[in-house]
Amino acid sequence: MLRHIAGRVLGAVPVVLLVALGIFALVRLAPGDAASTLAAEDATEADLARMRAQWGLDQPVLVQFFYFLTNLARLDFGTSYRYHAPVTELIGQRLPATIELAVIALLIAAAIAVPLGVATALRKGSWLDGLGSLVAVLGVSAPSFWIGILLVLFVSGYLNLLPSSGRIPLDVPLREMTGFVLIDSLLQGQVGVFRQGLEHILLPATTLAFGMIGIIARISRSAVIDVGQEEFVVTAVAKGLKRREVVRNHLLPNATVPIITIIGLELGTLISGSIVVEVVFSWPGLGSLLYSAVTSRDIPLTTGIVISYTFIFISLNVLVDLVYVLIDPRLRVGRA
Amino acid sequence: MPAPAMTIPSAPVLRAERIGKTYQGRSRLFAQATGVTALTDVSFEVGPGEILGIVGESGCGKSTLARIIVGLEQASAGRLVAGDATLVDVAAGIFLPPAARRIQMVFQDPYSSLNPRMKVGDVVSEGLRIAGETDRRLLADRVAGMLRLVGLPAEAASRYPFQFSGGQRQRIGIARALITEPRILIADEAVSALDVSVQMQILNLLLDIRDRLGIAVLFISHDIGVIEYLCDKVIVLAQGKIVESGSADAVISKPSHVYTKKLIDAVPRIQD
Amino acid sequence: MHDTSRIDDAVLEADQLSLFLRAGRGTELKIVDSVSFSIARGEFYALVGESGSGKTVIARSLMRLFPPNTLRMEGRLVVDGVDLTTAPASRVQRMRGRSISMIFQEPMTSLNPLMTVERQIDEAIAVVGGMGRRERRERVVELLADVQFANPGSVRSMYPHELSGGMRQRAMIAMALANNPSLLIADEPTTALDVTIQEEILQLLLRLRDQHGLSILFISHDLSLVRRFADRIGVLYGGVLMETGPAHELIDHPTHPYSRALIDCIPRRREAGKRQAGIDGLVPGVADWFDGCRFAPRCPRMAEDCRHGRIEMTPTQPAQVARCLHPL
Amino acid sequence: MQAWRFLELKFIVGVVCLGSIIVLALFGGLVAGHDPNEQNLLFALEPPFGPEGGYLLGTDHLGRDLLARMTSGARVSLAIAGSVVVLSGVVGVLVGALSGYLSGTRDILIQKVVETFWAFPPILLAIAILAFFGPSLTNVIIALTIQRWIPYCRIARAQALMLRSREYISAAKIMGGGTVWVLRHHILPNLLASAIIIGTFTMATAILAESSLSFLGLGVPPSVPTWGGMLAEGRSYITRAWWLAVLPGLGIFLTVLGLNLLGDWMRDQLDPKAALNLS
Repeated sequence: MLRHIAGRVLGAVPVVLLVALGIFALVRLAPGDAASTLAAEDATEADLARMRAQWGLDQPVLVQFFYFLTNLARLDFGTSYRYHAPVTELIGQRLPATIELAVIALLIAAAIAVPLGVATALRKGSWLDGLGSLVAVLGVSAPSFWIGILLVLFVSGYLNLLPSSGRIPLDVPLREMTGFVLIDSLLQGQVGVFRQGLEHILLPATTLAFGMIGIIARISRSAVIDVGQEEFVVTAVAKGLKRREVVRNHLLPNATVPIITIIGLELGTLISGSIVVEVVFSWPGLGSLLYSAVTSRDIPLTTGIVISYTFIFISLNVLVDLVYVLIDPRLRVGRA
Repeated sequence: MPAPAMTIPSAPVLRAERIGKTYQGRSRLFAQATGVTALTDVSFEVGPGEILGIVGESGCGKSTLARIIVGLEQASAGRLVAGDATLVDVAAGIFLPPAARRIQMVFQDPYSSLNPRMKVGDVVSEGLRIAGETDRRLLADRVAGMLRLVGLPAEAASRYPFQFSGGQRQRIGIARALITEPRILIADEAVSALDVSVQMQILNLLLDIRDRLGIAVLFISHDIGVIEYLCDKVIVLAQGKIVESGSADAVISKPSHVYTKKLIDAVPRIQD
Repeated sequence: MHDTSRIDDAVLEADQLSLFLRAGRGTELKIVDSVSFSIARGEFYALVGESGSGKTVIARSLMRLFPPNTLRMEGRLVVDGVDLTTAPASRVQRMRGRSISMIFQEPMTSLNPLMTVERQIDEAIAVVGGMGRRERRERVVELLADVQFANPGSVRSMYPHELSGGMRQRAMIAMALANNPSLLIADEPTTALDVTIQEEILQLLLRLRDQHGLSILFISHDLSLVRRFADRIGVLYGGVLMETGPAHELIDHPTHPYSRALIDCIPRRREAGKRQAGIDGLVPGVADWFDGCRFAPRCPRMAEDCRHGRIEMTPTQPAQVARCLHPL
Repeated sequence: MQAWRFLELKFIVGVVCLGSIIVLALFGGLVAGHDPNEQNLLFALEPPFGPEGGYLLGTDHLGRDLLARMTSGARVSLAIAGSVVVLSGVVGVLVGALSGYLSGTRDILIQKVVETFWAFPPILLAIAILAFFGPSLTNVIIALTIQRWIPYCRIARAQALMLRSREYISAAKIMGGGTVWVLRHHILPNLLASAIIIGTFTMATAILAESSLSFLGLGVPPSVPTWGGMLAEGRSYITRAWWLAVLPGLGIFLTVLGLNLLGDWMRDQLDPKAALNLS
């Protein structure tokens, strides 16, 4: 089991290096001199010279890549031109908001989609099944930013039920501890702020969850159906188990692996979806920071954010793989 | 009528000399690479028109042996000589490409052995087409001839494999193997997936073909009854080694090796 | 009906049993046609047939292992005094694992890969209830020892992938025996195994039969195998029971031309230059049944009257019955 | 019975959705009668079917004809997504088939590359490429293709891996068939069906991604109207002019829905197991 975990973690190392190489190549290959690309539009000659020295652009490519890697290892992505602050610091400030949004969205999506998928699989061919596949196909077909805009228009605009932007009202004082509004407010016993935080996160998280529900529900459904056709389910029925016991002890545990897989895959959708959703709802996270970095051609900040997102994504994928080990004894016990 | 080859001693069509196969284990992070030995010192001879049975339980190496003989896998030791041609000589680094060996194979699974998207005519003619034959008339003629040989109507050529039963599909597989005029036919569990009534038809077809073409057959099976019916000679494989060999009658009626005895005793046969 | 081999002490009794599978769009296919046979307490009965003969459908219908509303039964199928053709679903549910249990062809896929052997057997024991955790634990070990695991204590905590094919099948048998069923259905339980392991499993089944008075319904395609191990045999062809009788008598002196032809197909030692005859033609498909004897088109004894009407089971030997107008 | 109807329903609705967008792309410009970039501030924020100016679908905040802009959006989306599907399909299927069939070390190397491309969250790599290289039609197509060949590649590889142990491929090898022969005659024909199905779903995700990029201002240059760009521009006016929020989104939604339904339908048709599940 340890060997499996170690293998999986070490297996990610070449990918991390290749990804770093890819980003490095991207920055290098961008049109124009790398320094002028990296610099903001209003950078002076002195800025450019400082840039060249900082990134070692007068050195051979391999040396430059080495610098790039060491900077990366020290989590040093340079200084943002728009915010005149270290990129790492900016990312650190924004990361909790994004994580908070993603976690709530994933919880909403999984809480709706997995039961829906399982229920439709167990009642295959019923009206519930039809409704489920309708919800699934509608969910994956609507672009999240459109759903977001429509929700803003109806829920915030016409009905005036929930706020349409930000994490909490600007005038609410909340001492930052973890950076997570929902956790900080509870830690400080501010139930009102917690409620406001919840109200603010509800629309963006729902928007973000919307597209995932369809896919997770569909995969959960087919996972349960596939397991249902396995011979050991017939064995379980033949043993005299009740339908409920067969579902609980045999169907669901075996369907967990594909369901975890799809949720793992959906983490990517979650990250990329969050970029657009954050922009729509002015959510002060990494996504809206990326948006402003891109629109102001702030290359160090853009690079830093892209790297952060990618490494978070890679780590999450490794984590999902490790969950398999907990579920499946075939991975846990040595023999193949 | 017994096959003439059985009485006239002649040079073997195929001679295997001390064939060995070791699989290189993949070295892992925390484990030493260890090899797995699949075959050790396998030697035998097949004369023209002879049917040699290769018997053993799953994992004994009989399929690996077949794959080495046709060239799908490389032996790690030994020599393989067909007539005056050296097919494989590991020591000398000779590995003749499969097509040049003139050995063809009939497979176990009548379903996965035919490409479902190809018409039967194209399936049967594939060997000639790979060799570069493009003349449609000639290909059609040869296919029709082969189909007739295996007892299928010529119209079969324009239909798809799924339109045939398991036994008929095995006939198509035999036609495909024979169209390139091989000197040896290898049948790897070729009747194991068939119902008994169909199995006998295919066994008799193999006997007919042997009698008519004088081709040598290597027949791989776990079924002693089938071996006893079909084969002239037999070798018994256990854990990659030949534990017993000889004429089929002698080996099966008076097995001398413990393993052979156990194997034969375990197989219920109708006449005992 | 005229089943002379009918026994008073029958654990299973099928009388004119027909099985229909619903194929959707309101159509159904008759898979099994008026089959009658019975199995006595402690008897090893083998149903033999080629693919498409309906043998597996009969085995599975005993437990109604079909999706709801896909199987329809006609006639009578009585196990332990309960007629399964009319019994409500809840009654059948209560018979599974208690009166009847079952083992399958693929021991790998028949066990849940995520559960230890102990948990899977324990689950089967718990179906009946009334035993404490400790008691059930002891029972698991007892069952594993019963199927000849040398070291039940360690096998208990293993997962299916850690066992060999033969061991998995023995674990399946242990599970099937958990509640001392009267009938064990074995659906080609040795087909996926090597011959030496096959021998082992069959010897085990015979021993359990003798020890527990277990009745066994053994589904197989292998006549030579069942001749060696079964007490009585039923030969199925195209969903019809062609002949049934004591194993040795039936195989050494078959009275139905199909049984004869099937036995003649089994390859054996061949005199030089001679051939055994196969059966020409193909097994008829389920979708195109026809009147008269199903085997008639391939039968060497076929006469005009074989092509029409119903042919009933008639005694052909003291203990044998065959569905044939011109028996051997 | 019901399953059958549901299947046909998927097909019909899919064709209607996608067909209406194709009609819009082909003939929308003829009906509109205005240039998509022609501004007329007098008629700004005109509602659809409004009485003035003859704007069938209304106008935006600069008085530009929404129908003409929708037409342009449809053309851009379909053209980009179409190119992405074909490009990524060809690359993905060939690389995947080769990787799976060859297996061994070469397969492991190819899979490392695949894993690397896949290690980027979707869209993010596209955003990075467009941020560094600037938005243009070619760059958008490249940015969208760079990850989209991977699903084809994965499926093609998995199927090739499964197929390579098929006995008919062994037979071809024994008869002297080389890699090219086996790929052409035995592997690629068997991959075609799934490639078409993946292609349909890929086109759907490509359209979603393209519109997201346009929404973020990273799509084709702003002089070319796109659905995503229209939504971004109209965002500030939605409470006064709902059609600015609804129409472009509806365009994206109908296209993607149509593609997803057709993809589903095709999958059910070709996959006997899935079809069996329904009935």
